Amino acid sequence: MSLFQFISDFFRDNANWHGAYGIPHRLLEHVEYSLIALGIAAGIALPVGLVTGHTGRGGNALALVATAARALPSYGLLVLMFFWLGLGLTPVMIPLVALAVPPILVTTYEAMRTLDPAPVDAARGMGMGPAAVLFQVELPSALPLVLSGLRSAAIQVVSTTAIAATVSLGGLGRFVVDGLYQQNYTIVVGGATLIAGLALVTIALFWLVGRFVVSPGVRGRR
Amino acid sequence: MNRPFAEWRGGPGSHTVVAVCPRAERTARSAVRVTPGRGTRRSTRRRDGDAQPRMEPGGLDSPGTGLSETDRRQAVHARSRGVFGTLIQIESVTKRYPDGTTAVDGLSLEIPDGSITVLVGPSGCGKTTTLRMINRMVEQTSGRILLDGADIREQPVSTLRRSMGYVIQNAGLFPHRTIVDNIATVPRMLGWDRRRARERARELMERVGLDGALARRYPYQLSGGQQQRVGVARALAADPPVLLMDEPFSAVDPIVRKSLQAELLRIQEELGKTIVFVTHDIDEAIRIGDMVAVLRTGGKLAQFAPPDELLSSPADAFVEDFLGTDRGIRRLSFFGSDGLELTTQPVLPAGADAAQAARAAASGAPYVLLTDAEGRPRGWAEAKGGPAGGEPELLPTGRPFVAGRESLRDALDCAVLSPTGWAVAVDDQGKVVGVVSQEAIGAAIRSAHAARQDGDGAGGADRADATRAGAVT
Amino acid sequence: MSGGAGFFDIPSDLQHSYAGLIGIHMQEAMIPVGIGLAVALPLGQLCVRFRWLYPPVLWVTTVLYAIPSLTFFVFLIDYTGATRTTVMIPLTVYSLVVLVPAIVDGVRSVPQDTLSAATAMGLGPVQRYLQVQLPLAVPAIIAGLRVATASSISLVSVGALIGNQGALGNLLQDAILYHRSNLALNSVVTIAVLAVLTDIVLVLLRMALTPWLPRSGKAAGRAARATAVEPSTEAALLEDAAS
Amino acid sequence: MTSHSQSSTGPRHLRAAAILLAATTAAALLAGCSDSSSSSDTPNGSASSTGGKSKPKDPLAGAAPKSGTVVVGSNNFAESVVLMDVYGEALKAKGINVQYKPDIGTREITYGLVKNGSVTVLPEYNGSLLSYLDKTAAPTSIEATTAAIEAKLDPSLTMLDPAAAEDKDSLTVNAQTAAKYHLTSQSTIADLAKVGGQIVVGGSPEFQKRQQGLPGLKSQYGLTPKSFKPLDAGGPLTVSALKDNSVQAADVFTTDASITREKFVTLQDPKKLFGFANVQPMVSKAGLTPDAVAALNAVSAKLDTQALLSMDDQVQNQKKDPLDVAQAWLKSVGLGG
Repeated sequence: MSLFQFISDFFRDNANWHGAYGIPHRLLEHVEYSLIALGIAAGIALPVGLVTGHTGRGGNALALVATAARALPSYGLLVLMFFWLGLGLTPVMIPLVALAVPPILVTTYEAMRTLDPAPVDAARGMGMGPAAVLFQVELPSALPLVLSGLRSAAIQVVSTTAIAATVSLGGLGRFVVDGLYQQNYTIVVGGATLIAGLALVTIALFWLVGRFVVSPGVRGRR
Repeated sequence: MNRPFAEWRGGPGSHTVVAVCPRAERTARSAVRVTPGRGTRRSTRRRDGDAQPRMEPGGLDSPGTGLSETDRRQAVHARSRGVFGTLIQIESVTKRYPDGTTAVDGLSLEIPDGSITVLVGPSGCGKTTTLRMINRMVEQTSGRILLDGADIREQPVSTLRRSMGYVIQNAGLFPHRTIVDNIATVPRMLGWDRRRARERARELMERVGLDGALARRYPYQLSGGQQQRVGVARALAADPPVLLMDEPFSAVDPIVRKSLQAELLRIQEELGKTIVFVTHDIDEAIRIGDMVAVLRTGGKLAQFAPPDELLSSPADAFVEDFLGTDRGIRRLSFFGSDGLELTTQPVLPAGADAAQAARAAASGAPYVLLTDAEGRPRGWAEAKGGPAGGEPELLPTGRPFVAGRESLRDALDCAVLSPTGWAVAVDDQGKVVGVVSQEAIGAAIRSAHAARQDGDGAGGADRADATRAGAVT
Repeated sequence: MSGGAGFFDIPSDLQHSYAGLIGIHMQEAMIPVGIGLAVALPLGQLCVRFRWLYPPVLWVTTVLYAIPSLTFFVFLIDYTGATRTTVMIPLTVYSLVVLVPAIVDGVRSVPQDTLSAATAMGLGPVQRYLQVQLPLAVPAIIAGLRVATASSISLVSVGALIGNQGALGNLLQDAILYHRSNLALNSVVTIAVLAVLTDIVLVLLRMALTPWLPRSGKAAGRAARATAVEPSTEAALLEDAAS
Repeated sequence: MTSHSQSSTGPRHLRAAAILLAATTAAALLAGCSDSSSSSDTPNGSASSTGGKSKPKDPLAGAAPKSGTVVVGSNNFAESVVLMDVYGEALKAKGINVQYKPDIGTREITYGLVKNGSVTVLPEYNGSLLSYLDKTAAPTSIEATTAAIEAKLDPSLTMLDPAAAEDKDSLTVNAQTAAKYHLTSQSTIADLAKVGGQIVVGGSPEFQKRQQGLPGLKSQYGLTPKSFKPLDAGGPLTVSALKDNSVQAADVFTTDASITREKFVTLQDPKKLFGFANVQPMVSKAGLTPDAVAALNAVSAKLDTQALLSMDDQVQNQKKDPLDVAQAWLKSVGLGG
């Protein structure tokens, strides 16, 4: 298969493994951008989702936000942000965060909404304060869904971070964009393979995290 | 927990001859105790007094039941709470929601210490709201609630709630915590170290009849009934004086519910908590309540009385309707079978000689009850046939009743189900102590009603009951 | 022609008017969704019929969905060249993986009692599927369609990176080429508006197809919120919505 | 691709393959239908071995055009599009059937497309093209350049007459850098090479690999920059990066209006790394009639650097449509339709 040939050429080329343009460095850049975007998005969406889900208010507004955010093309937003903000990390972060916020927000909200009210009631009746109820009862039960929202966001961010390369940043997208410019299909396919691989690693990572942080009592029920 | 319904009060292995029907005894007590007024406050003493006769002969407290131990514990417990114990006073409390609906309307209740008070009524009667106002899950619009004479709003809400166990319909177990950690929640919140809290949790699992092997399981791995037991254990974990139970058993099937109710009564016997119990099931209310408050839609109190009184003299048509049609029969549960005149004449023990057989046949009863070597009933034989030698054709005896420990209702039930119309009375070992005819039971019912009427001067409804009960007979 | 280019003046090198670009864009976005639906319906029914099939299918869809569109495009260039087909194949796959869980959950959420009643009335398996299961699964299917169309419409623009196959996305290339930020704004806004309009059409379609359901409400909101997530999460959300 | 990458597990692999197969088949069918509706989409007719430098088959190469039409293409920068329009409109004015294929991409891509016949005419820049074909060539005149190109060009291709208009790649530094290292319009790339270790150079991603890029800068001037930042082909990314000093020097087209606007300094290129850069159409021999060749040469005869600058200015600064600009210029020189 020629596609395989390209991929193995890419990974066998020693030059691709060294220096600032090498795979390890690009991979680190990619992970870094993705983590920043995911961190910002989680920082925004988790509290908002928890609060709105907790109070049950703003569900329809969230639905609108989700639809609207889904409708925004990330690449287009990136180009637009480049025009408005120039080069740098910010114009890349805006579309990535816009991409990552809705899944986290929506799943967190839903996770909180679909919680069994009984344990919460019981916890309050035992004299737990609001913070204790949130962190000791609601969050542990909501965790599987919240994590799946985070995973959803992480996968999309990891995939989409590739577009950072179109505005001169690094990351694995660099291979794809450079390869397209240089008419070097080997690099293009190699980079694309790495991105897909990273996305799959992300799935695996979240699965692992789930194994460790989600109580078997909650996991077993699902 | 698998013991039959009526057993927990007496405990297994009791051989007492003083056949005290706990139900009747209990009811009689409540009748006295609950007479509205300040006198009810003294009720704590009743507990201590109660313990006495049971401990004396050591009969009921045969080894293994642990009753003497628990009673001592309970006595200590009572003392630690002061002489008068906890009492919840609800004083003209109203709860109105912003949308204008009134959930509770000017409700006043005195919830006696150390007993089970049941709030019962149709949906929308404000029973749950009332309960939730006691631990301030809901804040009343007006009126006040006193705990031990002090307004509950005087202490921090978390302190208040931690002093009250709270059990709800679906148990509300924390799905992410193991059973033992669920139970240990409040002790941990109170700052107990993990080991002590877990030890306490395991102790409580045993108390509520849960296999210790379940300790490391998660809630989803338990049946509904088991979950509910965990819920009760969790509420009891920090040994709170008050237990609030919001329809705790309504989500489980009738058989499990019955065993949970029995378990609750057994635990209550041991611990003597002040329990406020909400249900929509009047049968449950009557079965477990020392006092029953019937609420009507709109959050108004319809009647507050011991179950016996509720059955005998419903305050109005609403309560009467709510109680249903067979309250006469049901009320019989509150009459002990100890007053029944048992006869041993038609009983023919195994290996009896011809003379005995002849005497039994001549007793006037149409049938003779044959027993085996251990004295257990074998079956009824026709008195007229009377052949001492050959084996006669036997009619089944049906379920016998335990004389003294079971109620007149059980005795009547046995008689009605018996093909001969005679009920067989046995002792706790299943040994026949005598037989009694439907007529004799009917007479006993009538005299019990009369005695009760003399005792508390209850209204004329009693007679109607007696008549109805007689008709069944 | 005036000198300065207006907001809707499309550079001549794109060789289409604004309306033309919209047409191409919708074509590139919706054909994959249509094919996705056509494949997902029988596949979903198979997953309902053979329960063991669903977990692995869900797993595959999650993995497929994790593959970045750019990767997908780039890999396909090897087979289909830098053409519109290359853009539409990944979009078809994405639609498929979004729709399968939606359909499975939708059909599964039809109460067993309803199915038993249908069987008792003498409906055969096919009739039962067409007359009972499918109509009752419409809300879930439409929820899936909403996810699929929204993502499809948005992703077409990435096609601009591989040989100008991005329809409205090509405006982004031209924005860079001619230093015309208005073109980028036009592209983003138009794509977003198209996605929202399509979404509204689908909601209206759901209302028309399911007159027995409340006009708005929890389920609808939940379905809308489910549009922001990947398939297995979507499945989890829909499952919750059904329960 | 899923079917390959997951071939380890049986059933899942099969299912994924089935999904993909179904999708592929269906999409291909529909794509076939949609072809007729769009002129820019061409069927994948020829699978000839083209383009790639050592690959038997290059997937990034395009496909052949419909017969009877002249396909005029352009690279992915604004001036190339204007030139495409200029040459294309001139052909149209002669009644020749023209199809445009704009913004195709970099030379690496467009060369392959002209070679395999899917593009007939492509406005090229002679020096840049030569450098792409022959890294070592250093011609000293326009004629020599054309000759050198023809020597290396694929036999199916030829160059038409070069225009006077010139637009070179250049190494241009921003104002800060010029001030810091005292660089003026008289300075050479060699002057910058002295401080090369502190300089970040920007350019289109292919600048990193092609002779008229980092390799040439190193071999001709000994310039090894601190790092390279991939931008675009003299577009807004490049201008922004120079402006905000995230690169100190970049590949900018000499006709770019931003050079004067932003006070950038273009460095002298005495070794002619960027060589001659006269506009010169590269054409596929088989695709053109003598009439068409004459029409294209007529355009080249009129096209000078001033005209090019003017047209660039209209497109990039005045935001006019390149087609309008091209038509207006053709009319002004009497070649319009």
